[in-house]
Amino acid sequence: MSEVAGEGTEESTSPRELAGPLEAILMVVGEPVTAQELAEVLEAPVADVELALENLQRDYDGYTGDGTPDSRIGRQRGFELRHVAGGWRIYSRSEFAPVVSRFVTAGQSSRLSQAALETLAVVAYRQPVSRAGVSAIRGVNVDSVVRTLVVRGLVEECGMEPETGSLRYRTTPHFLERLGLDNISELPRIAPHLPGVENLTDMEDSGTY
Amino acid sequence: MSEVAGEGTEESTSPRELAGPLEAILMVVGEPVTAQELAEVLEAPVADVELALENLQRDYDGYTGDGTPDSRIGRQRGFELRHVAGGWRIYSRSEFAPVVSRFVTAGQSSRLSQAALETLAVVAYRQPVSRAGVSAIRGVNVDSVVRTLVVRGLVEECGMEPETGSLRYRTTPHFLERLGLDNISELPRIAPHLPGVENLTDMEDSGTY
Amino acid sequence: MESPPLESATGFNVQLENFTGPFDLLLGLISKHELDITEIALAQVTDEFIAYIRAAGESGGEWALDEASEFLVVAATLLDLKAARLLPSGQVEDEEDVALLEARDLLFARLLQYKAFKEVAANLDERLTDESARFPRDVPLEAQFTALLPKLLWKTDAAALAALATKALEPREAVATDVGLDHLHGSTVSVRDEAENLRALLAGGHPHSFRELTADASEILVVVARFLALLEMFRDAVVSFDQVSPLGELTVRWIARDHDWDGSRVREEYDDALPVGGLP
Repeated sequence: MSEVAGEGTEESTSPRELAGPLEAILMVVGEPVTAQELAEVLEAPVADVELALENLQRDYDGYTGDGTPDSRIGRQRGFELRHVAGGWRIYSRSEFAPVVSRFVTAGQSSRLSQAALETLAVVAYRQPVSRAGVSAIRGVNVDSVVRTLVVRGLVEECGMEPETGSLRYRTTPHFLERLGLDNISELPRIAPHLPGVENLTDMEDSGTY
Repeated sequence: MSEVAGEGTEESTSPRELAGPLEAILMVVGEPVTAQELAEVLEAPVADVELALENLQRDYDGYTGDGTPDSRIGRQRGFELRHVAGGWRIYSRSEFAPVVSRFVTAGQSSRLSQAALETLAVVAYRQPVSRAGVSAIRGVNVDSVVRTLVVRGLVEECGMEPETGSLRYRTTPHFLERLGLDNISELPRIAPHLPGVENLTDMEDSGTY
Repeated sequence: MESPPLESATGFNVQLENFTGPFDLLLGLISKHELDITEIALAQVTDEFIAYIRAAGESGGEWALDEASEFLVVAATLLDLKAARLLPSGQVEDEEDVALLEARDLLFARLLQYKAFKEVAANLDERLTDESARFPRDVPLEAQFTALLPKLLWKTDAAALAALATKALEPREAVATDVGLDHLHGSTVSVRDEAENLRALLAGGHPHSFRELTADASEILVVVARFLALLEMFRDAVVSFDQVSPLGELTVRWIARDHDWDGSRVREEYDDALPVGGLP
């Protein structure tokens, strides 16, 4: 937990006092909300807010908040509090997907094509990267696939390549949320069993071929 | 509690078993949902579902589920389960309205962003249109911008696209009011270029701008 | 080059949409034969790769130049390796062999890199599927809170909105397509220059075989550049092609009615020098 100090006037607040207001705010958020934003609204130190959020998370998972690992005396809730894309948001628990999906018909996006998945993977691991950079790895033109990913909010433009002037792309916070990741560094390492791949970058840079 | 009989094959389900799936559904539905609808999806007798809902309501209010009125040993939650308009929906608890208000209004601008205005223009001329449809036209993801327009009452949901199941949007009467128009057909025509006056009526009738 | 035995009849399905690119196809062929990438049985896989491209072409699919070019780069490399019978155990004898070894290593390296990303893509797919079982709370804001938002300053009139819509709905300018050749760099070869060289060789003279036209090429990528240049020239009806048997000798004949044609006509997308033999 980070030790970002709150403003001088803030007093330490107990997680129990923060739980109610935090739950109330979490009911109206439309995207993951950071502990920092919550702390500002609640006028409480960020560290206290983070502790309270973690306690809520444990609470919904069926544990009591006192920190002992075997104290599962509560009931596991039908929802969970998750830390994704740098923020906190409430989700229905995945085991109830069959019943929940009967009520949430909209917004369930269709599966990505193989071409889109591969392009997304290259952007995720090579960002920021130009379309030409992705093409080079996939061996095909990726213009329309990148456009699809942009429209679906998984990838976005982020400036130009200084040498060529071509647009570069990176993944979005929505991409992290859809994957259930807090941070891009949580992506699994790419093919650690293929040492050749790591060396490729050197080969690329040296241009000796 | 109403005594609407479930189907003959349904067996009685304990409120405790129903709590998880009910919470999962209630956390993500945007509109109040009736006990009847919930009972159908959960394949449980309506009476059992109603009992489970009442228990959840008491649970969130800080009472245990055993029915004794003074057994307030739980914590009152920041959210509450309310029975409104014939259905059930989870809301932020009213006593936390001040802090929720602060959160909702924090950083809100009194102007629409350029992206929001462009999206509004596309919805106005292409309604009813899905978010994906607007995204494809604008070349960027518009999910959060559309959310802003909905919150601002300029745009509203209007059913689903039959092919994709995604929600479609249209402009609201409030939007017309803002523009000082009586009717959406009073919007200036934008295409085809320089159409003859006689085409005007056809275009308005067909709803294609 | 000899005609390939029609080994595609062994049941390999020729359907372009099954593959997302040349590496995907190559990986598919390699795994079909349960081969290790690094010990790839070049002869057999090469024949099937070429047969596949041919069949895809014949089945009426129209390939964009930039789409076909990557397949051609891979095919050219495979063919060269096969022609030289430069299998991994081959003896290195002269500079040409060294160049081929480098080309082979480059192809394998790119193939391994692609394979790694393909695996990651499968992992992303799995995660996306798992996560789609969770639904975020995303409900309309209660009226009591929307009423608290700062009043909108509204300065847009109907005409301004129409102008915005016109701009947004205008057909976009076609985005210049990226030809996926940036991965190749090193000494520079320009398709435009090669087109000009070919014009000097061919214009008004005898037909030449493709083999003759590329005899002095120092690297595979020069061959590819000349091939791309020829495709451009063919498109402009400057040259004609004649090939008696599949994969047989390709004869190039100058037929230009446009006497002003020169290398500068080659499309702008080749403006950047075609880089030779590198990786991204």
